[in-house]
Amino acid sequence: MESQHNQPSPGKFWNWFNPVGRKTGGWAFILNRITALGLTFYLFLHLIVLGQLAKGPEGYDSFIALMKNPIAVFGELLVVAAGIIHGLNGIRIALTTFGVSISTQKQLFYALMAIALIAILFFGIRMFTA
Amino acid sequence: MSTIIQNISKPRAGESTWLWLIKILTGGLLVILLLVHLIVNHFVVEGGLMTYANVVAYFQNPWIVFMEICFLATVVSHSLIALRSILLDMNPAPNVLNIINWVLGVVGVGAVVYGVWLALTIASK
Amino acid sequence: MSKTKWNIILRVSRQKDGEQPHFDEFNLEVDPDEYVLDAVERVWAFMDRTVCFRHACHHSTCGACGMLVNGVEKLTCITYIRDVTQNGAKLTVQPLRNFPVISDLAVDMGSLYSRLEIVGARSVLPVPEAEVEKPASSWPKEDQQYIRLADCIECGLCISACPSAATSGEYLGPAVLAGLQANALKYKSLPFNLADSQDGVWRCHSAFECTEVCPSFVDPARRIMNLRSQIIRERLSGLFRKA
Amino acid sequence: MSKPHAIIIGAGFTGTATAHDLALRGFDVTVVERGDICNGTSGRTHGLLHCGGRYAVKDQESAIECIDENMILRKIVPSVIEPNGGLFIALNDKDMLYRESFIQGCESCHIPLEELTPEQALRLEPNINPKVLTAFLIPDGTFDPLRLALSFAATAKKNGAKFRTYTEVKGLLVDGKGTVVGVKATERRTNQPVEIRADVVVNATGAWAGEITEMAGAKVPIKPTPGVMVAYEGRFVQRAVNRLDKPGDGDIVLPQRRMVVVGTTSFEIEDLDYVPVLEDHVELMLERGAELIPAIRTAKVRGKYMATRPLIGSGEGRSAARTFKCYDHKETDNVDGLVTITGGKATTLRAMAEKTADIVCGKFGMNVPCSTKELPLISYRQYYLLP
Repeated sequence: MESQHNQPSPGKFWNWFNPVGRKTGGWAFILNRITALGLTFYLFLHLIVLGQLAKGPEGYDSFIALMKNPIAVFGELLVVAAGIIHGLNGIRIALTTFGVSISTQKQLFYALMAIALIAILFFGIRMFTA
Repeated sequence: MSTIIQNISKPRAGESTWLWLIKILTGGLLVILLLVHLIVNHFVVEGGLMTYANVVAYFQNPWIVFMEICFLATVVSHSLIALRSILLDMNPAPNVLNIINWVLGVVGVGAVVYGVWLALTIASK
Repeated sequence: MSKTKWNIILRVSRQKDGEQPHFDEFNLEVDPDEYVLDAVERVWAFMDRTVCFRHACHHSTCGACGMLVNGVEKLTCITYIRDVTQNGAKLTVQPLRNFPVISDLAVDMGSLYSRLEIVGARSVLPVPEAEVEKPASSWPKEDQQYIRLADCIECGLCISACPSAATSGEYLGPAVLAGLQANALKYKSLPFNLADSQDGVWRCHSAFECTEVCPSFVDPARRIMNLRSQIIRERLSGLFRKA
Repeated sequence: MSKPHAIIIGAGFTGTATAHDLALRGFDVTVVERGDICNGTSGRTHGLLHCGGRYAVKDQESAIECIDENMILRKIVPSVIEPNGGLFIALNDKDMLYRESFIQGCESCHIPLEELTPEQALRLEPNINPKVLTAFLIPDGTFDPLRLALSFAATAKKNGAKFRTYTEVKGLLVDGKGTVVGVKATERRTNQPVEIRADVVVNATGAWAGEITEMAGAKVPIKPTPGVMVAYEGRFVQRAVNRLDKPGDGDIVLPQRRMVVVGTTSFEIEDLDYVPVLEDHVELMLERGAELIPAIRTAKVRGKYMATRPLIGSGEGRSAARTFKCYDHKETDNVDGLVTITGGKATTLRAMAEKTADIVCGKFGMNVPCSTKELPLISYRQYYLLP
């Protein structure tokens, strides 16, 4: 019984999400991909919603009114948070790709996430108090 | 030499250097554009574009229209290229990959055209 | 070395030819300064001769004994028991991920070896070219003549830890790209095309888990990033060459 | 008649080299191994591509075998060898007493050596003990044990040999006349019994040779003698460093990848299948290693391991002859169809295979010359590419 020598075990698409035993970098990758999927979904949602503008004031203004409740604002805060986290982590990936701070990529990630947290708090407070 | 060399020796039309460079450049650009977008649209502009009138007034300035379209093109290309590299993890066969390329291309161009149309219609109101 | 002995429960992943994996537990008296591989070998020797596991050199030069220890990729021959568990606690060993399991803890790394062969990763190379962190030029003149075994021991830990390698078998994988990076990359050669393909460097999504688990100073992440810069430079200069 | 079928028990150095030789000489070969390649003594050997210098005084037969094989291996399998040579260094007057006999021994065994002044030695290897009194440059080297065996196994596979790993031999199949005609084994992947028939069974299980011969009521004078080795992090030297003295404990430090490995000791054991790493031996390695390379004293221990050498015959530990012997049990125990090859050193694996193949071919009246001296081996990775 010769096992198929040259074939790796056929992976599954969702295997990229396997945090067991992973360290900072692995988590950053998972976080990066989840925020990316969320942002892409929101992007197209955002475009469709803005379509109301073409139909005149009623559609758009009623939609904005609908969005005033705290749950919707929280949802938008999640989108903002995802954007900030994904953006800052993207800087880390660009830097490391060009050889900058590869050996300190974990520290860089934590520093960027600290900045992200501050930005999210800033936007959060503004959004909930406006 | 072995089956291995057939299926990975022909570098499939994949995400070559250019796609990656576009992704990383648009990514870098987006970090600035996103912050500008968030701050300008919702905090600087009076009323935070929360009413139809604000939006129309905001879009009268042609520069704003141009900026928003550039932002849209950047974010759509970045996200679709990146979505494509995620789909590559499904290890699509070459013909499936072609379909993916086409679909993403059409969706991307469609979104930008739709955005331009929307921006112009608002600007003309 | 402490003479105190520990009693641990070694949970060994068992899988005989196609059946679903399950765990067998063995109570074992160990010395905390022993290695995980010693514990596994004692289970085979004294408790259950059907346990299959790969091992050869016992001092991190052959790359045969990579396993998941408590879920993390480890080279079990150099992993001290005291670093991965406590007295009276459990220690779980499982086969590496992303490779077909031959039996119990032994996996078939044929795909890794064949790809290393295809990209021409060198098993021995001049001493100045062996280490990534020290550029060749910084080596003293007389060291140029020496040849040594490469840092990469082909143990497969990085392939097991890599999220991209988990999704599909086509991705070359960190060890293979690292092996490729150690050779000077010639534009449009087969290795260059392999690296610059969707199953090459562009499938890497910077999780850095390969460098995290590499027991052998290879730093595959750094090599992949360097390989990317080389490819971008080659492609960009390729433009001007054509123009 | 069709190709005779040979079963080789054991896929260590001797087993894989014999498979390579017999496959070239027109045998169908099946290697049966209870674990994976090199999971016995061969995997855990020190890794010294021996130049024979250590045995040039007391055991010249082994020394000559080593230097000849050393030169052959450098030609046929360079991709697993660090060919950077070695040093014999004297650190005190007692060592110097050994100098004369060492020079004569090497010359009579045609081992090339060149004496260096302490300054020259320290310039070549700055990390050796500065108290070096004299040094000899000799053609030692280092190899990666698993890859050395895999190179032979891959080439054997290319020439048709089949490898059945994780298949443990439990007994020998014997016909009416008491001739061994195959093996009874357990396929460990499925725990199923399996029987493999063959025209000859070669017992290449090294220190475990006695266990196999017992199955046929034959005996081999094997004295398993384990030795402890300790690997330290840090490539302090480019060459193997030997103590200029008669064979003793911890008298060799060799570089391997980014490590140095200090070896070895010698002690008796009963249970072959698991030999603990004795703590006092490890401390002895640290002490002796630090004498040769002081930096070892502060180096981080990378791995502590033990390998059971198959010594032959009556001699006590160190003095037992280190050459190898091949027994055709038809002559020794009137059991036909079983040949045992054991003893010897890692470096002499090709020569051991040649002798075994000669004897096995003799049993079938096939006088096919050995061609493994010149034939380069294919890449060890091919073992995994070939079916």
